[in-house]
Amino acid sequence: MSQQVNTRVEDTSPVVGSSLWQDAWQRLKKNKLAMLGVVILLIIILVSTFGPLLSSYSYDQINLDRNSEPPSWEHWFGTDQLGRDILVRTLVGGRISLMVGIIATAVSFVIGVTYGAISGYFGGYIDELMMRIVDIIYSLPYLFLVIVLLAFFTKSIFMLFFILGGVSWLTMARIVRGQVLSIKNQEFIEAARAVGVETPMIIFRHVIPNTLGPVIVYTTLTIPSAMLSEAFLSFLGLGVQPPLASWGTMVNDGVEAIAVYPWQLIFPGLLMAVTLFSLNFLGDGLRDALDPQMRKD
Amino acid sequence: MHKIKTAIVCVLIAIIVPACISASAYFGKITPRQEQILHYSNAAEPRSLDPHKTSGIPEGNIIMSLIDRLTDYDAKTLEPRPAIAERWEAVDKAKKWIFYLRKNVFWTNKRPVTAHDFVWAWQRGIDPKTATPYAGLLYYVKNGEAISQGKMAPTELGIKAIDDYTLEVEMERPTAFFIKMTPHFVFSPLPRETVEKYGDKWATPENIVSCGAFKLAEHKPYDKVLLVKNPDYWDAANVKLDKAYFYPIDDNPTNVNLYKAGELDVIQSGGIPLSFIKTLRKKKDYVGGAFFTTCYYSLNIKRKPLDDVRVRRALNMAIDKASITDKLIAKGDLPATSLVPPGLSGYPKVNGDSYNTQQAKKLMAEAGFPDGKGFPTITIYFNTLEANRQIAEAIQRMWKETLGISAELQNEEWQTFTARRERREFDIARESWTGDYLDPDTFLNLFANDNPNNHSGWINEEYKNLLQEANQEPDEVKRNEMLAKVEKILLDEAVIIPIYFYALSYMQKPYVDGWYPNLFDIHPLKSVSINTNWQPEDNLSKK
Amino acid sequence: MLKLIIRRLLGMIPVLFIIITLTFFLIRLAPGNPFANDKAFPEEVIQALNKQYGLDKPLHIQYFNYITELAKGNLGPSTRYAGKTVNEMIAEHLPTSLALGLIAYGFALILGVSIGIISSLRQNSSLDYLSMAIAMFGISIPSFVLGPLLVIVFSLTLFWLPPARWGEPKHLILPALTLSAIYIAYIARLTRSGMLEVLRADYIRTARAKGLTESVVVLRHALRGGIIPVVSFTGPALTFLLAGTIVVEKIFVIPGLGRIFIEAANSRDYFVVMGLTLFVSILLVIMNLLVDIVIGLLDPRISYK
Amino acid sequence: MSTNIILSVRNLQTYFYGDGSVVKAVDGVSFELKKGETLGIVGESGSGKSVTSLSILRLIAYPPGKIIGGEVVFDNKDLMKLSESEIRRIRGKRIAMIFQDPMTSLNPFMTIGAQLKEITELHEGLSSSQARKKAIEMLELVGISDASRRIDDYPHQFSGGMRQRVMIAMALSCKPELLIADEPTTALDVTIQAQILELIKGLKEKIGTSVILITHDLGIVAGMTDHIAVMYAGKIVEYAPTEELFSTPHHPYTKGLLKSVPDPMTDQKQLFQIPGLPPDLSRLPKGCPFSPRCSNVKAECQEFPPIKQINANHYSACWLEN
Repeated sequence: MSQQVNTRVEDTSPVVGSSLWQDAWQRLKKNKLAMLGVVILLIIILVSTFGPLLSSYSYDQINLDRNSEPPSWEHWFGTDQLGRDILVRTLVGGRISLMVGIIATAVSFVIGVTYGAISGYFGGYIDELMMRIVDIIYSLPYLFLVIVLLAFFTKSIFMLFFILGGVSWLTMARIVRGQVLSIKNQEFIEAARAVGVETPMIIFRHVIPNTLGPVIVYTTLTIPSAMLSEAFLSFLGLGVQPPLASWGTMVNDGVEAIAVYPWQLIFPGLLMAVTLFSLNFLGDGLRDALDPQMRKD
Repeated sequence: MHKIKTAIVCVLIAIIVPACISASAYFGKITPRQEQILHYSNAAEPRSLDPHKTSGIPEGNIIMSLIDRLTDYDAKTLEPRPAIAERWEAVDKAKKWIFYLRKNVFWTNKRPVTAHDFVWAWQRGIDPKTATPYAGLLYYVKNGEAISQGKMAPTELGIKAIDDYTLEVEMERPTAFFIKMTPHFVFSPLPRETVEKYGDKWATPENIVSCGAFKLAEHKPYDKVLLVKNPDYWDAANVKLDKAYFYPIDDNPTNVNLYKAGELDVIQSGGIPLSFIKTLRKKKDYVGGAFFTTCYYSLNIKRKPLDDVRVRRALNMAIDKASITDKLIAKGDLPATSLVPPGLSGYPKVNGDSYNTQQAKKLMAEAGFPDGKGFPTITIYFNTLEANRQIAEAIQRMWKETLGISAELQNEEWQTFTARRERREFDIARESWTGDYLDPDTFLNLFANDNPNNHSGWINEEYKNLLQEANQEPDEVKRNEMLAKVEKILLDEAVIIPIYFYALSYMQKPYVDGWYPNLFDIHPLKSVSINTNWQPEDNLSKK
Repeated sequence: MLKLIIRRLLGMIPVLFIIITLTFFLIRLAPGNPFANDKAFPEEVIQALNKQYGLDKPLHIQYFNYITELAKGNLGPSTRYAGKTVNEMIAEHLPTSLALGLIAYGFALILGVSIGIISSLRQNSSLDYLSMAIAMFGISIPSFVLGPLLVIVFSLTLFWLPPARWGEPKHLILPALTLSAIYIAYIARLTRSGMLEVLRADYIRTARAKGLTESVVVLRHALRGGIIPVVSFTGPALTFLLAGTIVVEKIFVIPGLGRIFIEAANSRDYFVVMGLTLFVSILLVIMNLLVDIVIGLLDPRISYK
Repeated sequence: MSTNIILSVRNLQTYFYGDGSVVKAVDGVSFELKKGETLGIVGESGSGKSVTSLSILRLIAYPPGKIIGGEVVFDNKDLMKLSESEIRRIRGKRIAMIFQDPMTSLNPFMTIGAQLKEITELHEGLSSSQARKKAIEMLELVGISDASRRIDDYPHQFSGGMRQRVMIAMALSCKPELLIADEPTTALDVTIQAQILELIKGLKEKIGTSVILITHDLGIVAGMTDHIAVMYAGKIVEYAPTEELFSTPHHPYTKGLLKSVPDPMTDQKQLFQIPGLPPDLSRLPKGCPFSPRCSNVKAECQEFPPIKQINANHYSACWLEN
């Protein structure tokens, strides 16, 4: 028993941060739904990365004689209106959508959390100014912002991420700011300040980790909206260019044919939905794992 | 998890079951309305109901029912039929036209419609202050273009009232086909006192004074326009409809849904989603036919390697247009090898290059790009529309397979795209053109060099001169031969790649009578009626 | 409280001014022009039109003129709809958007809060998982998919409701449902997490120890605190419900501000885009202010001094 | 059962489930409380004393907690067998509770008055104005000055001690037969602690209620209680009249606790501390749960010790007694 006492003492000595994450990971592993989400996500990533290599069709192989065919043994997911194999296109589209969802969300996460934390932590005029800037960007007509950017800069994948992330961080910043405002006067922050921890250190080590719960929930909501925004942006000419497709654009195109060729919507839509569900389960699990209040005594 | 699965299965069933459109002969509800009321899907919210403030088809549909012109389109053939003008004659090899007006035509404020109403209206139309989008059609009238450019006063326009009921129009040059233009709404008469009194707001339900078969009863922007029968119309006895609703519906699946539910009687052509066509074509209430539109790719001949006519011809010949029209779009469009669509009586078929992969490869090799080697990547620009994209994707693939060249596709939002086209910042740009009057000139003058709709950068004096010469030829047969030669020049130069001629494609409830497919998709409401006794054929045969 | 309102309203003036300025130049930078047409108008006509709308003057003069007119409350003319002013257009279409938005928000609030409460009371039960799965479904399924799905089921299969159009109460249901789906989902999740937090609070245990019935405990004691995150979300949500209805308005052919905006953007109807942007910004500020006031009423610990 | 016994708890078991493990927070607790008496329940945090008190009124949240066995007889009725509405009629009216943290135990969104009023409106059927009058009365009783004005204030406008007074006023509004005070003073300053304890003591006399006082601080119970039950790892390990427990503790754990109370009379260099930490209730060692920390471990301690009666009122669960 005395051994156990010793290990407990050792437990607290390493950097607080890493033990927070280790703890969280331990708790996450116990969450069956979250782990199911992780497994499904891994499968989807693997299949969309390597699946197309195994298929005898390529994503841009047109066969006008066999357009809009329902699912069959040859084409498991059916064909689109140009007679291309929807299975392969869905898998290839998955690469793009996953990348878009994850990178755009990461951009919004990094900018939004940092911005919101700084704004909330410093408060006063800085907060006022920073939040008014958010209000202003919020109010600008997004459509024109994109059109103008496209007119003046070359279209590229970076541009896509820039535009997608550049908008979604606004809400994130607001959420984080709200959280920070409510925790910044709590004892542990004051304690850190009292012992002379430097401000950036306080923000990144103490403030931000305590806002992660709502941030993660919002993040899981950002991914679907990024994937759908990508479809909107490809309407404006940014985003994937044909013959490539993404889940967003496939769903967008499929809707029109929903009553006639439902498979053109259902398969990419379903894969997207499964991905989003998995991400959501993972997000909920992560939130529970990171939320100190949820910890069992 | 199990419940989620069940939920997903339920949703799938809900999607798939109704998707199997029933095998009946008609699409959706076919019980005839019991009133003479028409519900029409009219594509877009009218920008204005003032004939001088708009250029669109949706507006035209309404304006033409509100205001009678000298002539009106024949519901089937679109030939000009007497309307306010009882008869007319061309004088001096069609340099001058005399119109004799009916004496029993009245404005809704009871004032008679006279030749002066035309004079004032046309002068207003050409006045640069009015900025009439369709002013171009008035350029055929004497001094039209000069007035529009501000070099002359609008009163100088070649139109005058000889007396209250005789109108004389003098043309800039002899123009035999002018009469084919006169049903167009830009040639409407206008009630001067009303327009002057209310200014921009004269064409609203409260203010408008009109003289057509229908009156404007209600206009709720983005919701509906309601027309009701004009009891004082000169030909009121032959007008059967009591009311006509025009709905500004720009969402094609919604059109189909509303039609299926019986809330629409007719969907305008082009209002059906592409994906529905294959299924709907089998229905008896689907209407196809020829349409006066050509879809083509403009080639930027100022850019290498498109400055080489061999390259341009090779690109054209490598496209299997028939497979695009028959397999991809499959709504009855025709593969195009020329600019002017078929269907004009008397105009001979002009043949440009047709699908020929061997010849295409040969030309490409001659131009220095055997098997596409050394050919730069070119970009096809098009405005965002699924059909445009699918066609471009097919063409991209065909060029790759036949010529070994790679083309990139770039869709753009409509304004960005038109701006790019205007600045000629493209290799290849998708275009389509719909004729304004039933004459080859409405297509051929596109490439007379000063036309703002010619984006190719191609300028050819011979072409321009021959076209002008042909247009002054009063003899129809001779003129058509001359025009065919003009078109051949364009096709030999391969300035454009004609892709296909549009087909009409719409739905019309079987109980709607007097609505005929025609090249313009224009349907004078005065000939339309609802057959309240209509029954499906099999019911009839049982009786 | 009054002081707060005045201060906030005054504070929004510079923000609005910056928004106007940025938007003005942003829109003008976009390629295209209000008189671009499928069939290009003759050059003379374009010049005449530009002159008519004052678009022939240098940009800074145009900007100055716009601001001057704005100060008089004049949002300018529409270049697309001859004879229409932006003020008229907003007045014409706002009631529609308002009706749709408020009903959708009503749906979202009632359904979202109920689902959220039930879910939180049965945490980790299958009912909870099912509701949250449905909520997630609502978030994942975009309105342009949900709308047609609802139409297929309720209009074209069951024939209960019209597939589109506007004017009668029966026209409201499907678009409001489509529009509110994502907000139902958001609100359900927010309510659930808010309630879970509150239900863990000591004062809820106190309330139970007093012998209060479960419904009193939940509705009187827990809901007030649990619903605060929902209220914070209301401001942006209502604004987007009013202005962000483009897809739903298109699918259901509803004459609301969303369609006006997208049409104006596509046809570069400069003044309409400006006017609507400005209108929505003001709405956003007012909504946020209202939200702060409501939260202040809900949570006595917050004071505005 | 003698009629002057107001509450009798027998073999109460409350377990918590989660993460695949079971926490036996309360595992076979039995005790009795005589009318008008005060019972102290003492133990380290995590020993199950709060769970015991919550279990009496069935306020354990399920999930994760569940009362899986035992009886709680109050007024000849087993509370565990009552319907939800029957137990609700007892809560607040006949058995009232005061909680540990007055900062969080009052609803921050409702005025003090509203929170006080609802209990008398519910149980005594008072009208709104009667309830308000009663609430002011109660606030005055617990020593809140200017009660008629402060009744409309919100909890955050009160200090901690004041809030605990409000809690007491609320608990005693319906003159309950039994008051369970769960660490009522833990969160308060020492001077306030004494005031609150005095208040409870005084009101107990006045109203004639029986009290269960739960605390980890033996010092507090000394002057307040008639009997003391010492809890460890979900079980009562010693039960005795207060004075006897202080004078002749039997269980090694009780002895440890007593030793760790600072005694101002003796000049202690270092405060005594029971070695080790309270056990993890989901991984209890076999046998006596205190054995890992006990200085007198014997071979028998591998087995679970039976409860031994030392005299009429004194029990202890330790092998040392055998």
